[in-house]
Amino acid sequence: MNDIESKLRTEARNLLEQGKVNAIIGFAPGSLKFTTTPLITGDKEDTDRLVINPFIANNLSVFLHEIEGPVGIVAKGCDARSIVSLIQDNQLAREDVFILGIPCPGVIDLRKVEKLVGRDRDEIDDITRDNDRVTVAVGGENKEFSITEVLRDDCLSCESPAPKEYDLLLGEDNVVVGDRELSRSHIRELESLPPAERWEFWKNEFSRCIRCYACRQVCPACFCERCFVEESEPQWISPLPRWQDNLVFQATRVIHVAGRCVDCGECERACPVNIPLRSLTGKMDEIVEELFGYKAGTDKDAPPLMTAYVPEEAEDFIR
Amino acid sequence: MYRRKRKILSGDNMKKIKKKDIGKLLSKWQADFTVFTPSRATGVARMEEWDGKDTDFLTWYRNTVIPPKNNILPNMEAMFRFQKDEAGYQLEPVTPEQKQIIFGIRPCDARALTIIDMVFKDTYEDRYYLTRRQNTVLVGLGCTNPYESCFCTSLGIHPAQSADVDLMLTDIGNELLIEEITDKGKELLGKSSGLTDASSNDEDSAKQSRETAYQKVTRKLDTTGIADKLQASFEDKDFWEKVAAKCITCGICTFLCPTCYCFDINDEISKGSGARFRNWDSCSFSLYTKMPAENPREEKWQRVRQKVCHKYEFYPRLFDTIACTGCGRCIRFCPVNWDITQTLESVPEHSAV
Amino acid sequence: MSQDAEWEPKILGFLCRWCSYAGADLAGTSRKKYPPNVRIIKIPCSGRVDPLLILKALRMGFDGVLVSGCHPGDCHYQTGNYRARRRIAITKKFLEYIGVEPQRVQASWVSASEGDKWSQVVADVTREIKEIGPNNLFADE
Amino acid sequence: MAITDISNRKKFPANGNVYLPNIAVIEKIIEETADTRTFHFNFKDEKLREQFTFESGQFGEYSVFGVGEATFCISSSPTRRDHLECCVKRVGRVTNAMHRLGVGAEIGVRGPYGNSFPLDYLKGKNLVFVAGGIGLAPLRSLIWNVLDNRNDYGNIDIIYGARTPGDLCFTYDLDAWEKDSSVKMTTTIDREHEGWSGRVGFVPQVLEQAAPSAKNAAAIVCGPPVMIRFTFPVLEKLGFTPEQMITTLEKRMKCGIGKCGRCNIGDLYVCRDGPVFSFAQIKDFISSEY
Repeated sequence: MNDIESKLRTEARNLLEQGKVNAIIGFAPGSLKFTTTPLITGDKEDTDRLVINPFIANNLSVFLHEIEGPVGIVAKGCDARSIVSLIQDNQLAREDVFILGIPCPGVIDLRKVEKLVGRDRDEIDDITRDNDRVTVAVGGENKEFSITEVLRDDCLSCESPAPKEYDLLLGEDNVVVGDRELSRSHIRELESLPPAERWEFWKNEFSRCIRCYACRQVCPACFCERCFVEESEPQWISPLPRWQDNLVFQATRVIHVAGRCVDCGECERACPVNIPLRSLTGKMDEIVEELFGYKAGTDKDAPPLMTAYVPEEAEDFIR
Repeated sequence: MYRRKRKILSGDNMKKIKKKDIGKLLSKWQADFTVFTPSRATGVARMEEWDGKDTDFLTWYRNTVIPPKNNILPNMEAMFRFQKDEAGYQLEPVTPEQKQIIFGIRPCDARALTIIDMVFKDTYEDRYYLTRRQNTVLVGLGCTNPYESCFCTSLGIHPAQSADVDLMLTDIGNELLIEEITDKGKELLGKSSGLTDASSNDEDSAKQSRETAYQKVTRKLDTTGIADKLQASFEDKDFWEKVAAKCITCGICTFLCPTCYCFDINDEISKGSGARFRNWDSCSFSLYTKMPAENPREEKWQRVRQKVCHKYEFYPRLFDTIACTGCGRCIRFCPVNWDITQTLESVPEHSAV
Repeated sequence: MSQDAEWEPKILGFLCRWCSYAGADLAGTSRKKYPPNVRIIKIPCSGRVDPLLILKALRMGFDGVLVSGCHPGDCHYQTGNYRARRRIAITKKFLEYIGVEPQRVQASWVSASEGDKWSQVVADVTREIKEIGPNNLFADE
Repeated sequence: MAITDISNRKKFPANGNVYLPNIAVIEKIIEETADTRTFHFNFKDEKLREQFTFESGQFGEYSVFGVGEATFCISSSPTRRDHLECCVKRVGRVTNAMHRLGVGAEIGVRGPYGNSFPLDYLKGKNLVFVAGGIGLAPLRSLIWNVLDNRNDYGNIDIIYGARTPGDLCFTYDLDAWEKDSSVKMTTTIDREHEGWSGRVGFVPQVLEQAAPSAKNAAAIVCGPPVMIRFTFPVLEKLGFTPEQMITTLEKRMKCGIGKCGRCNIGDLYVCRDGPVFSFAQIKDFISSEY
């Protein structure tokens, strides 16, 4: 058990004991190798199961709207940005959430590891991290990788791994282990293609979408009570999983979460059919930053991107 | 617990084939059938039409992400087409005529089809499903390397043996041992080439291979009395709320489940002609049961309860079998690691109703 | 193909009822000549245009979408067109990124008195979309 | 009485493909309330018109081609074979589309599906019909069925209510039953309403006041879920056993034949095992999923 973990358990227990929160949302050990699972509990005994490790993947803020506050929540940098964004959108009151900030060293992308070692995650014996080196033990062999090879892309481009908004920061504000360019390399690669090929690429990707809506369900920014895909009068898109409608669904979703998407990368991780969704959301984040200098989840007092304006904003595209 | 009687096969009609000859065999079958094999060509592992070359799956394939139910109950299928003319609406049913082979189906997924056969045969026969099913030959391939999430043995399924397929293959190193399971399989074997007779040594190594696979399934679930336990806990809202707390109600577990068969029916139309389709639906979605004024399963704990109870309580009561084969997909692909075995193990003991 | 020469784009216009719709009306009553390619849907404000409407129109096979509202500062609801501006800006950029020709998503400010401008906008937009050709984005081969 | 016995269930008589609807033509449309219409229709195929049989309580799947299918009970009585009827409240995509159709329009009809009211059990008994709003539609089929065989049954009590006078459906039937001396008809509306001189009060209360005897009787109940929930306790108070209380349930359905999965209450499928249930069968589920 690491320092942060033991501190977290003590603090979480105290919060529950002192009645400061109704529930704690954190991570517990998962039932599979290298996984954690969200722990949502009001029972102080459960706090002994809280963990912090390189596999705390979920953006836990997605659960906030389900629990009556105040709630204590374990938050990595991205989770905290989501919380800020939810506050901006009036989905959450600041006083209803007690942020237990985790200076996040980055989450390991198991798909990348699988690819690097050519084995499935359950065939890997161990993954250990020592600063910038990661050792993967597989088939009686130790393979060494640099951290940038195995971190999730969203972690690589994360500018605030330690939450900026918190009630308690468990640990030191840490150094950014990032490689923004690397994390956006797929976007650059797509941009270098002619438009028709880009469209063809996404058409292929969305041909295998099964409309499980995991991307939407894991997304804290997708907080609409009723999503447009579920409207029936009028029916905006067909419920049939055709690539056309799958693509319209996702494109619309990405536009709808513009300025709310904090690049936590959960949509891509959740996708069971490996659609590189972060290459859509990541691009939208860039657009928003480029056009409006806006970074989602960085200022809880700022108005949400889409409700604000500057009269002199660029409008060269308007006749 | 539901079990099919296994046909006892005498050793002398066992055949085998060299792995390197599989391509030739599949090509031969392609003359009469559309052949589906495990494939990652589309970016996700599923049963795809064989490209005529690639037999790499023999090395990488453990199981598909999209279950082979997709080849019998596709995630979207046209049921009939309609057109309007002066005489009114004309309907033209779509009949699935393609004769197909699913090569490499795992015993868990083959059992899943046996299980959902029951609902599609029940009371009213579902022509679409049953025709596809009749037109399909299942060539099973025993597991050698089950996943950590697999728990088939707890559901009475052997990872490398199956009575739910037509032909069963067992990996014996450089070769695959072939067992005839049904007449359909026998017929297909008659159309095959490159087979040689298996020796008793081959059978021994097959036995060994099966045994090893069986031992590798380490996740266990005790299903004794589970239906009664679930029934007694049906109204235990606290329990279900706790179990459901981390569920994000996406459709992964149900869509990727080989025994989840629920569907929706939708029309498409353009310029007076169109078609009626059915597509997968999921009890995880709140819209699934929504009625204008009410929704019996509005809350997510009710939907999680439905999913669990349907598989482990209702289906056994209706058809005498648990509607789960322990394939582990719902655990493996769940974004929040919601684990059905943990849920079932934590069902509280209530006094029987 | 000879058909190409005859092909005329179908463009869906979302026009704010206070300015652009009135502007288009004026263009009509003052008998301006301009291409008939824009089918108009009257909306309360350009701020009403959810990007979903733009995508839906393209999905339905429209060759282009034109959103038109009041000039900045003139919005009947004070800020609706400013919000529309942000939305259209990101939608346009994003759709371009995934491979939609930027010409298919168009926007204009046309006031109630700008009948001339409306006819010019329609002529320009129609010409630009004609140049890129029909919307086959969602076609199945 | 095994209401859910499916062994003798009538199957859809057409073409072997249960999902393929038969074309029917709308012959008449009656405006019941502001949002509810009754459609009279007949199958286009003459032979099918003659072959088609159903029983009170069964339902059909109705198509508006290009829009989809929706589930409605057959609200006419099998004793009146001139045409079939269904009563449609405008609540969603398909029902809106139905309301846009005129006389002469073609719809698709699959069915009949589901079980029916247990006539054998009801015969010789005093019957208490309790209905609210559009819930009268399925009961109406049974009421006319019973009235057309009047000598087979004992006393008949009908208690019917709606929110306002404008929400009362089948007013032409209500008038007919009012005039029928062999029927004790009570119509009520929820609250006082201008121009309404009749009974005021919620259906369960009116039922309690009317206090029909449970002796050799059966109660058949249909209405909005909230009405049904409050009606059963009243019936219990009046001495009705759970077996004597019969209702027909409404759930979201797609296939109508027990496959698509959504209409279950526990291991009972409303489409396949119902929609007619005795309270004895569903009382365990009534609090949570019904």
